[in-house]
Amino acid sequence: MNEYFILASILFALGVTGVLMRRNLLVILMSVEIMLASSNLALIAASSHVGNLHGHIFVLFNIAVAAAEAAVGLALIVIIYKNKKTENVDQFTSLHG
Amino acid sequence: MEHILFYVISGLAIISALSVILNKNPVYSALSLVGFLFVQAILFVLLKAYFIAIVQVLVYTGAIMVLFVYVVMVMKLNEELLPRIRLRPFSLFLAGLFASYLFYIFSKTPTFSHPVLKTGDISEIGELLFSKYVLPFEVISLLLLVAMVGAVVLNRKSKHE
Amino acid sequence: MSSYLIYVALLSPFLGFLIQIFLGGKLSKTISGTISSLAVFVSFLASLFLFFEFHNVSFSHTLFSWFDIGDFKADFSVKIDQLSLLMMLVVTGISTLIHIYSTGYMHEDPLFSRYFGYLNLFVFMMLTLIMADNLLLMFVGWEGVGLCSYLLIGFWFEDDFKAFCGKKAFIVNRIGDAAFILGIFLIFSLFGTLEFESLYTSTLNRSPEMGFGLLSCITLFLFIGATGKSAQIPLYVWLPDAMAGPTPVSALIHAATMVTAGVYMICRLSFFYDLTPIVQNIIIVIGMATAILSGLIALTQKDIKKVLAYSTVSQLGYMFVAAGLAAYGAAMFHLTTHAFFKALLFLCSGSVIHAMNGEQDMFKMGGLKNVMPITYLSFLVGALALSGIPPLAGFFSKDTILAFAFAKSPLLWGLTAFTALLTSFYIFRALSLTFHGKLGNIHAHESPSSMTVPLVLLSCGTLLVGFLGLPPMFSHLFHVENLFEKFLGWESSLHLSGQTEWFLMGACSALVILTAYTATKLFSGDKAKVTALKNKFSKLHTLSENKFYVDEFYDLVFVKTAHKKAQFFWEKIDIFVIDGIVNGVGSLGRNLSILLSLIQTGRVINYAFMMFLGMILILLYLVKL
Amino acid sequence: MDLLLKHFLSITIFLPALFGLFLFFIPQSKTRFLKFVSLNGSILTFLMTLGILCYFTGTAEVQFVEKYSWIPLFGVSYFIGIDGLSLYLFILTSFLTPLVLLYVSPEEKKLKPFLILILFLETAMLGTFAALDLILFYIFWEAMLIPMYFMIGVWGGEERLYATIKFLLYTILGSFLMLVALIALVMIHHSTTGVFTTNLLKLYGTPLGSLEMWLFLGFALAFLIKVPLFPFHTWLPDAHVQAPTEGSVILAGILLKMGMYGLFRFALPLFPQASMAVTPYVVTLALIGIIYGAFLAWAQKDLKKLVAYSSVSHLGYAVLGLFVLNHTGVTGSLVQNISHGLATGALFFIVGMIYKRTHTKKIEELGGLASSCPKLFFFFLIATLASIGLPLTSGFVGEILCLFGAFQEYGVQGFAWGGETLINIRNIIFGTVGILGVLMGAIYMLNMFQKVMFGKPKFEDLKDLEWKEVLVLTPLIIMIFSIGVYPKLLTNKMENSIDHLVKNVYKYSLTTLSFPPEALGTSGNPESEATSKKD
Repeated sequence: MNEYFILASILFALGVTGVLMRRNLLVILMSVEIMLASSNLALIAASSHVGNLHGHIFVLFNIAVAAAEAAVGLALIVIIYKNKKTENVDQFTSLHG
Repeated sequence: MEHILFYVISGLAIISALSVILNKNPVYSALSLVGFLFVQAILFVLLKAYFIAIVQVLVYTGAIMVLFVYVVMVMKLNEELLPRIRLRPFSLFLAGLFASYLFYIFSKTPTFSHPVLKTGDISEIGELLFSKYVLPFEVISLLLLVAMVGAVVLNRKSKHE
Repeated sequence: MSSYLIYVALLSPFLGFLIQIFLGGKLSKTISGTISSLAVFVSFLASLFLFFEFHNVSFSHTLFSWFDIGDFKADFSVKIDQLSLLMMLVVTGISTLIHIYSTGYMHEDPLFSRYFGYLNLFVFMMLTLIMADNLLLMFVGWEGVGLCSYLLIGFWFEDDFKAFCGKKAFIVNRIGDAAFILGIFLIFSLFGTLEFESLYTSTLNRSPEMGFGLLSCITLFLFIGATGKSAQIPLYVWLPDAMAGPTPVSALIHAATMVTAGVYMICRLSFFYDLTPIVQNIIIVIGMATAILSGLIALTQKDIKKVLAYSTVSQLGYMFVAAGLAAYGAAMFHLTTHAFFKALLFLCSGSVIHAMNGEQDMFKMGGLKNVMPITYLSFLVGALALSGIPPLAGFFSKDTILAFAFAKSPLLWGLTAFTALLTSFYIFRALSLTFHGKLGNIHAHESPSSMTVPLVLLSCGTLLVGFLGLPPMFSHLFHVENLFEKFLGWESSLHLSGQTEWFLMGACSALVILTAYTATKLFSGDKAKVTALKNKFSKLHTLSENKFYVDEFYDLVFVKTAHKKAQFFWEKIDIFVIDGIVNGVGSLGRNLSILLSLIQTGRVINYAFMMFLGMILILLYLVKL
Repeated sequence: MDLLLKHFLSITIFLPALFGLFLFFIPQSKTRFLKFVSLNGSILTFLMTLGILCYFTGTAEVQFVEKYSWIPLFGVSYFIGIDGLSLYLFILTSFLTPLVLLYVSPEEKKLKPFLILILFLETAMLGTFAALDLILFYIFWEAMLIPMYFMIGVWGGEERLYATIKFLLYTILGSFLMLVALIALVMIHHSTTGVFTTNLLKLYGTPLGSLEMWLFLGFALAFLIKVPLFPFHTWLPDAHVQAPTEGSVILAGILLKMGMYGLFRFALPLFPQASMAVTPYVVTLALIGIIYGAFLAWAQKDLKKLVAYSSVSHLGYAVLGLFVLNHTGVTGSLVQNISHGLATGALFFIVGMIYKRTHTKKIEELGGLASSCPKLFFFFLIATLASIGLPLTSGFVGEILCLFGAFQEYGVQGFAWGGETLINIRNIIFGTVGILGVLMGAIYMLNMFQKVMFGKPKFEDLKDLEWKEVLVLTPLIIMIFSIGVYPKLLTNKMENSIDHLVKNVYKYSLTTLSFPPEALGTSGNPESEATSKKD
């Protein structure tokens, strides 16, 4: 069953790559969703391995968190876009020390 | 049979994930994400997690993705596309590090001698959810509420504008 | 009964002070002045009763317990003995007259009641000083009179210079006070008590100190305190400036009472001074130097009050010489007579100044003899007494001191006699310049009776008080006892043959009279002669006129240097070093944070990168491969 | 009623805060009512402290004790009580606060929060003086900072930000060191006895070995910064100059006393050996501080700064008196504390009043105030004289006792000098330096007084003090004279506690002791007290 874990790792790494490489905020958020989803996969796989349903429960929670995250994240993106007229993350430097 | 199915499906998953991160146009990215999530649902089915698979399709693909596409539309990004990718050697290296590290960890994880594929029975899940996990369940529902309110408040037109 | 009298004597001036301060504004000037004068007069009467009741006993009376902390005890208690009774009589008696005089002198002043309040407070403090049973309480009075002199000298505070003089007096006094309290500390650590009686008993079986030991240290510190209060070298500089105050104040504080505190203190602690011959010699030297120096300065002063001020310093020098010679009786006697005639002289000068509408320069006066006969005669009596012309008060007291000086060494006698000549010269110079010569174009008039009556009374006192303390040969001659010394209980330890003494006295008196005559002649008549004389000794004259530049020297050496130090401490050490370190620590943190903030590029991707890096590290730690 | 008596001290401490809470519900616009309520609250507190004074018996025991377990795991308890060391500082706090509140002008900007802050500050200060549990003390101690921080930071002068941060950083640096030392102390106590406790009385006499010096330094630094001792004093002038008058009065009048109180209560009795060992150094610093503060005060051009530096000088005496560690010196130190609170409080009030009339604090720009303001003149004069330690004012009592203590401590044994009598050179140094400070005091204060009050009037139509301002100053002046004329007013009830403190410090410093010791306060044996007092 290790294949599932390897797949989850690959998908997670792809998500990381997306977060780090893309400039579009929306795509970054999507990459985050990929990472979350890949962790879901790993959880289900592990749960099936062990033979109980706790992993399923976690996945359910995870999906709920993802939904919440998407809602708030998208709302923030809309605001940022409204204010800055761009969604290129390289142009958001107001946190510069 | 199952093995072949798994490899095909996982190949599809990787391709769709790659398509998400490589597509120039966010709309295509979003659509690829839909595909990715569908493929993942199939993987869940392979793991006999039927309920989760359905939830995945309903919540993720149905609700979240619609939100994404909707936002993309609102922002009218189609005209001016941002440069797709800036090569960041460090980022690639980091992602590779992550992947190899996770491989390593999983390779060290002891495989179970008698893997029992347990069916994700909906009644059992329900029982667990409302007995042992009732508090997190309630907290999660609260979280969703807060997220909803937060999203609304964030995009509300303020009085001063 | 007797203890009530003590309270009355001590507290009635204080009561007067309270009335003046709290109700002064609401009372009319007449009532206000009367209350104050009455308060002091009551105190005088009480002292008189006490005198008749206790002139041959000595006791102390505790008013209330003051300090009682651990081993450290000092009560608020008064000592009644011959010495304090004498001083009480002198102080309250002369103060009463000066109060009465002031009602006339200060009549036009808007702060009339405040003035009398200060005067009463002064008398109260002086009485505290005199009646104190222990050194700490004495110190209360000691500082208290300093405070009052500060307030009274700077009474006309709208004039910057006068306010400055007040401050100067207080601060110079405080230097002496500081030494005084240091002496008290030493006494306490040596004897464990501050009461005069127990101090006296604990010194009984001590032999005089040969070297300069702890006891000498103590007496020297106390003496430095005395030089501050009694205006001796090196701390005399405040007294001439103190003439900035109203003239009755000069009379009260700087002639009759406060400045004598030092002499009184030495007499009170004579048992200490008897044990420290070195310090006694120091006292003689300083007293003598002060007497001569201030006598020289007084020769050329133009301001009538300045002349009297330096004369006071000079006379105080005499008293210290006497005290240093262990002739405490003589010192106290001179103190008493001096209180009378110096108060008289000051009040006369006040009367003159009053008549001249505030003019103090003697060279602008002249010929007031006929306009103000009472003042003139009183001044004459005072001048004669001061010069020591027989048979006035000054003659007897000064002569006693001269005799003691001769017994010590003929050189000392020579110096004291020389000072006597100086005295007679400058006082008759002042007399002539003020009262003789031609009347200028001024509308002078005799002062009101409230001022002249005290003058007359003081003149009578000056005439009579000398007979209280006749030197031995006179008392043999007239078969009258030396009441003064008998009263104080100090036996005269003088052993001079009658002939020597007669000779010395005669020589000195003759010289003094001659000098007085010369001075009168010189300054009454043609001013040209004076100018010629002045030109002849122009350098000396300038030196003397500028008071030997002592003030300037002090200012340069002590005040300016110290103030520069203060500036240096503030600007260099406090702001630069200490605050520099403090701010340096602050800015170090700030710079460090600026350095660290370079990592904060503000780009989300960088933050994400860091986050992932961190995650890997955490995983590495958690999994521990 | 029973409840009231049982919790008398607690009620006294928290009464001002209660009134502060009440103020929250009064609308901002009703300024007079706000003032009325806050003033009454603080006066009520004062009356209650007077009750404490009346029922306080002059023994060395801690009285009005209240003790409730709070965090049992670490032995932390709500433990308060009053003894002779804290009694008068406690009363001073409740005495000054009504005056401060009376002084507050109803036209003050943001009046309501200002009054609330003062009331809360009073609770914190009272609590600090009453706390007998280390953690409780620490909480009150830190709680004081917050109102003070806002008071300077919001109502302060132009450079208030710098001053506030400096004040806060200095103080917090000290308190954190103290916290570390405090925890270490509790841990060490735990390791020797197996009991977790933060009860001060039980911690007295804990054998600390080589760590004692470090712990002492941790505690002492916090307190000495607060005093402030040279060279930790530079926050004081800035804080004073920038603080509003009310803040300055509280700062000088009470907050600085906290430092001294901390030394009395914690640093010395907890670490007797260490405190004996550092005595020469601290005394040297105190002597430097006396002279240095006086010199600096002389160089100042700003009235408030001058008074602030004079505080450095005056509290140098208090530190000197405390660290000579004998009865006279320690008493002098306490009296000097209180006297400084009264005199400097009065001086700051007066500076505030002058500023209100002339809108300047620069000495150069002032002059001739005595002509138009006779009442101001008298009050200022008396406060100045108390500050320079004239006899019959409280300042004299404090300074003289501190110096006498210093003289007594080293006795007259020592090496020979000159003749047959022996003398210790240290006495001479103490005396000379101390006396020089007194002398300098006269110079800078009178210099300032002359420039401000005397000379030609530079201002026209100055109003003399109003009745309200007279009412603020009169109690201070009365107290200054009362203490000066009759010092036993203070010393009677503190005598036994001080005796106990001195004896304990000596006892523990000389012997390494067994556990548990008979510490200060409740565990002391009354009979042995009585016999040991007069020996």
